[in-house]
Amino acid sequence: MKKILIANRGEIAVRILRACRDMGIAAVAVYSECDRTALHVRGADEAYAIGPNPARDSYLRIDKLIDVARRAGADGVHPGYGFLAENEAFAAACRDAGLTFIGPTPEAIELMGSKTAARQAAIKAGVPVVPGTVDPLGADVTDEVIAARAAEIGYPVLIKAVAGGGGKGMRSVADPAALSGAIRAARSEAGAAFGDSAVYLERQVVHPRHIEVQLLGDAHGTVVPFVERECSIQRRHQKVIEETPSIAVPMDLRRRITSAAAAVARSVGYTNAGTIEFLLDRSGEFFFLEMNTRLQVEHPITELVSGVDLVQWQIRIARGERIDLDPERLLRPDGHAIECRIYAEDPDENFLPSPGRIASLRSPSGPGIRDDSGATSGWEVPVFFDSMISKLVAWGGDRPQATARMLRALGEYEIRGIKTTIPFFQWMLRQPEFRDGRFDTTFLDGILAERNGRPFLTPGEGAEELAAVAVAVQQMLKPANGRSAAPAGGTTTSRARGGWKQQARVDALG
Amino acid sequence: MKKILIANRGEIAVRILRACRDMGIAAVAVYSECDRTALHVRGADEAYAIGPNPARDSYLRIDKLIDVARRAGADGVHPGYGFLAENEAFAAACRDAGLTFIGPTPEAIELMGSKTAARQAAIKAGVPVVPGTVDPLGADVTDEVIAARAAEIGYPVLIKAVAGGGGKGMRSVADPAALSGAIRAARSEAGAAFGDSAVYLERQVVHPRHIEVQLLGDAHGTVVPFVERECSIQRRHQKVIEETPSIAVPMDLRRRITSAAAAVARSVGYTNAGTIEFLLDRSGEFFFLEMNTRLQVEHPITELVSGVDLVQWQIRIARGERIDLDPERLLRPDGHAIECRIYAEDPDENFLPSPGRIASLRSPSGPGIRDDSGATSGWEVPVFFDSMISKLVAWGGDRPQATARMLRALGEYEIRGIKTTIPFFQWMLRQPEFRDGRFDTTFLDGILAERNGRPFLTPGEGAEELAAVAVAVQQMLKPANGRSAAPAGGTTTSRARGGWKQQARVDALG
Amino acid sequence: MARFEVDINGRTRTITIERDGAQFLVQVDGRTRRVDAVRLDASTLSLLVDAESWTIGVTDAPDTGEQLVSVGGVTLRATLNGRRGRFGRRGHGAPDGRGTAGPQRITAPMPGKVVRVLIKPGDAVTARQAVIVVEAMKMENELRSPKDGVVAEVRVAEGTSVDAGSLLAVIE
Amino acid sequence: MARFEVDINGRTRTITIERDGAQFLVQVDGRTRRVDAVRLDASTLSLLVDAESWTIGVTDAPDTGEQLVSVGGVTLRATLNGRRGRFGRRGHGAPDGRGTAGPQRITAPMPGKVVRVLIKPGDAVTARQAVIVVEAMKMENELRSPKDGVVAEVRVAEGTSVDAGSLLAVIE
Repeated sequence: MKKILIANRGEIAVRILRACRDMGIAAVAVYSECDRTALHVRGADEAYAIGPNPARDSYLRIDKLIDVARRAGADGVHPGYGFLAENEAFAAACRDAGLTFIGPTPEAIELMGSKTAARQAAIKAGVPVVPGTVDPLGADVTDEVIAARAAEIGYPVLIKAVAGGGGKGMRSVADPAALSGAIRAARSEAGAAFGDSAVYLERQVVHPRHIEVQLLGDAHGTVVPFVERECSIQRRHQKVIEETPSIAVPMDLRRRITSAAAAVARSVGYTNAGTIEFLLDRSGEFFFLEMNTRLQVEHPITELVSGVDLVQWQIRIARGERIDLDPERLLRPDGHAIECRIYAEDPDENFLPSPGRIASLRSPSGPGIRDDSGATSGWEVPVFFDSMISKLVAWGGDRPQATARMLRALGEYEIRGIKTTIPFFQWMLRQPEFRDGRFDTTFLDGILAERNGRPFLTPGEGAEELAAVAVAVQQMLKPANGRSAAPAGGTTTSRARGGWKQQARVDALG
Repeated sequence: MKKILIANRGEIAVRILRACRDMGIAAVAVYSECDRTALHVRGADEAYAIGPNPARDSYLRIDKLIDVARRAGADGVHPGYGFLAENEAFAAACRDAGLTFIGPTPEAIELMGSKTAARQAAIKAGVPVVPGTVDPLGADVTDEVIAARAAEIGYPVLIKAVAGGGGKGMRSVADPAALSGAIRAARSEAGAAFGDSAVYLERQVVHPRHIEVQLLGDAHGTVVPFVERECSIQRRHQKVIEETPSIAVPMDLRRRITSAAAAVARSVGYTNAGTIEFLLDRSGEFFFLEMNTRLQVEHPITELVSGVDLVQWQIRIARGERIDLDPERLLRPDGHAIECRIYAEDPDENFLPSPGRIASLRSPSGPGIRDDSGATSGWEVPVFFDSMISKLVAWGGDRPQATARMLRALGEYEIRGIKTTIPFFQWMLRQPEFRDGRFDTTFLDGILAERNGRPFLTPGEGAEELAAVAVAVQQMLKPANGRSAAPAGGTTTSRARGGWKQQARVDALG
Repeated sequence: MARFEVDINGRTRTITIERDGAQFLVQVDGRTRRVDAVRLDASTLSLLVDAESWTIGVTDAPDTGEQLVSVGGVTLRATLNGRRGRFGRRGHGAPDGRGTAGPQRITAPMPGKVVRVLIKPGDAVTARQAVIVVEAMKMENELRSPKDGVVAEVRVAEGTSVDAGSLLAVIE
Repeated sequence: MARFEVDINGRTRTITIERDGAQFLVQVDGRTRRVDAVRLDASTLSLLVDAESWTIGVTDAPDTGEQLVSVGGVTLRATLNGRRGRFGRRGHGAPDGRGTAGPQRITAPMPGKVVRVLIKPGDAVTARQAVIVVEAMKMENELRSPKDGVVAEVRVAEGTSVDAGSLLAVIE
């Protein structure tokens, strides 16, 4: 493979670009209008416009992507995550055009993309699944039939989109009376998001942890699982913090759950990178949830504790190489890694997206820190896509060290001009529940409901006083006031300090 | 330890700051006038001015530093590297002031700081040393006496400052007739740099590799060595690229050389972080060169292959903790790491320093990349200090992968407004000698002499054409021309591409 | 000597600033602090306040006369010398219920599609109650009432596409 | 349609630019390229040249009328439409011997101390020969002759402290 078309945008396009560079492979970017100056366009060898901003007119246009691949002379296509990453028609279109699709076969995407078929595959592989409907509930299935099924399965019940992912088209129903409305809402969301309004039902595991197993499979029959990832900190079914290993998974459970994951993948002849998601209940029982037939947002934490470059392996597998990783090593994490998804959202306004121009940006670095970002100073976060702008990842010898480094990196991160979720993470990582690992997938939504919009970081008296001083001093220093914009550094001689900073810092965390 | 004074500036002050944050320890910065807005001042909890810009009036003023530590209520002092890091009077002054000096004892600094005493310590520990003078040659020793000693030792001979380091006060003499002049130059340089003009002689090992062993020692008698570092790529005795492990050190040699290093350290009861430097000749014989009784610039590469945070361990050791690292693990590198020292220098102008304002800066990131920088957009590289602005470090599963990632990161690094050594590294890392590991400490100076100022990256026809187009287009887009500064992204439809970019890129490497 | 009045969170502080060489002596709430201040760029200050190091962002709020001050992860809204803009606070803002006297406009913070309208004119609403849901940037975003009050107007229907800044509803 | 003459490394290229919608058709050396250009900031351009993506820095040279163009790690000096500054090239520059007609001034690139003067008036020197050593930024820095020539003037002695831009010597 000499030239890869990256059929994506933002931070994941940059991530793939880097893997291409690291392998000496040329990278071709595509962009919709608003992404002309995005990092993935600036960093690519070549870049092609593919249309207006709505994804359906650009990043979801299979015809345009195949056409660009042909014009650019690309021989491989990496779909990233989201957009067409789990679209079997796209994988098939690549194959038909003589392009190597860097991912599983269209057949595997189709099979595991159907939540119900995936459940059947898991059952066949001897892996426990959550009790639920075996077949999809198409648009023609009546509410009465569904209600009967739900009653069999038992409440609380989850409605999920067959073609779904990322919480789209998902609803939890505790009260049978709410079932019909929830089905309708789930179907409409699923239809809009995936073009398929079929849903299925599943018993809702109470207070589950979301544990997932990354794996790689090659075309020669080898499947290797990696140390589990813990992704229980979710807001409305969207992961916001991931870590590996899980504090809740001892070695014997790790062996069982990774073996189960590999068994599912092997049973369907799975190739390339994929992730099997499980629910882990409080008794230590786990249930197959679904498979993501693509690279995950949270793949870097696995890279940091394994030393394996997953994107490079995706490419190597796609070009036919054999996996020669030591399976035993992959189950022994080197230290601990945590990821925070930095979104352009205002955590104190109910996580409302905060698109707009980034006035200035300084990323954290130093020991144990990796920032996979798609943003730069001066760049405008567009309103047309997901608001994630960066994956901030911290590695440490153990969990407390990784947490400490993440907090340090969050403090170093300077993003001006838009709101981000950084203050939320600064709050969250200091919570005793996080420190102790006492959380499940309902944890964050519970907190948010309880806080009801109360800001995470409340300025205290110290911070207010400091802000007031800053506003006044800024006024003094403004060049318009005819004063020097940057007075020469002088000698600080005062000995009287009142611990103002400490107070403001502590207040800010109140 | 609750609050640490960082008696340094630039990237190493930022590095120490990060370790303090990661450990929940407050950090106090000091600054000379030009460093008021430097990153280490902005990131510290507190910052104190300590005087005018010349180091002797600020960062070398023991009295001012101790005074700041007292005023700030610091209980520990980290000296970083350079400045007072290997000054036993400073370590003693800290001790006398009741401050914990984060480094070895004043006695160990004094002993190993004397190159001749250090040689004697090595000999006593049974470690081979390069033949040379046993005692320092003070200012009163005549040229005739020195010439006689040199003749005994054998040419080529090296003149080195007893108090030296970093190539300062060092001269190589192949011709006996040049000895007197070289002694004079070395003494004057050493006197100016260290306030001590005593020198000593050493036989110059022909085509040696510079191999060094990082170690940690605690106050309880434990000394642990780490995998060797290879630092043979030097310009005028200054390291510019370091890597670990060394391509020239097989496991049995590693065991011998690390044991030798630990033996020297143990023989002097060494505590805290230190590095023993060796020369390795072509036959695989190694000779003790000197010990650096401080943190080294290149410590991050050891951190990346060992997972150990050396600065945190310095602090832990200083507060009396026991080293509980597995010595066997420390000798088994996890992958490979390379460091490039990014200097504000123009490699195409004989590495002339290039101080000034950084118009804009974007640091590389992504898998395997760590950038320990002291610079920011808008900051001015001062003329008063060393011109190193960042240590760029790349990790990979093996040496080719680490090299590939380093090249990628160098390409991502955008620093405008000043010249840097980035283009030089882009050239160097592509040389067959580097790829194959065929180099020794004379390699780079040899290349530089041979190139005689010839630029490393020569623009080819493609690059010239592109630059011409850019100048013209810039003129078209200038707002003064009454045109839009940022035309909306349009559709690229041209199919005719001539591989211009590839050509320009290849040309650029000619 | 200069004198400023700065309102933050409903409290007015009087600040006097005196130059002392390259530094400032700043008096606030009866205490005097020695401040070394440098502008890092148009919207960023580096302050050493009695040696404590702070990097502080000061920018104009997009739609009010206020200034947004970022201090260690927290952003505060400050008004200098009583200068206020022509518009009130952002409609979707102010969940703390402060500074929300008079009718409050709820506007679309970004282009999107109204997927749910949870209120109708005349409804009583409480502060932070979700009133309209707009789908944008791949998420459903609940816009909340800025205060306790009554719905005066609803300007959109479910399914409507809206631009950034479009008026969606007014709470009185 | 606009026409520019750009000198780089002694060669003049004529460039014509025509707008084509949001893009440019650029003719240079007889070939036409389709260029999509966006200014990222005052000194940085993003160009897509027949789809090839380039980020290019264009800044004014500090002491000449030239422009410095950074292309993939290489910096070139370009002159637009024959516009040149009042001063010649930097004295310590131009080791390639191009553009070095007439007397060349060797100036201190930064403040420092002259530690060695290796020439005297009347000496013949060759291009890239070290002529003066200035200690600055903890290093001894050799300043080299920009061309083959004869030393016309030496303005400093060993041990002198010099400011940035100080004239050190002239080579004719």
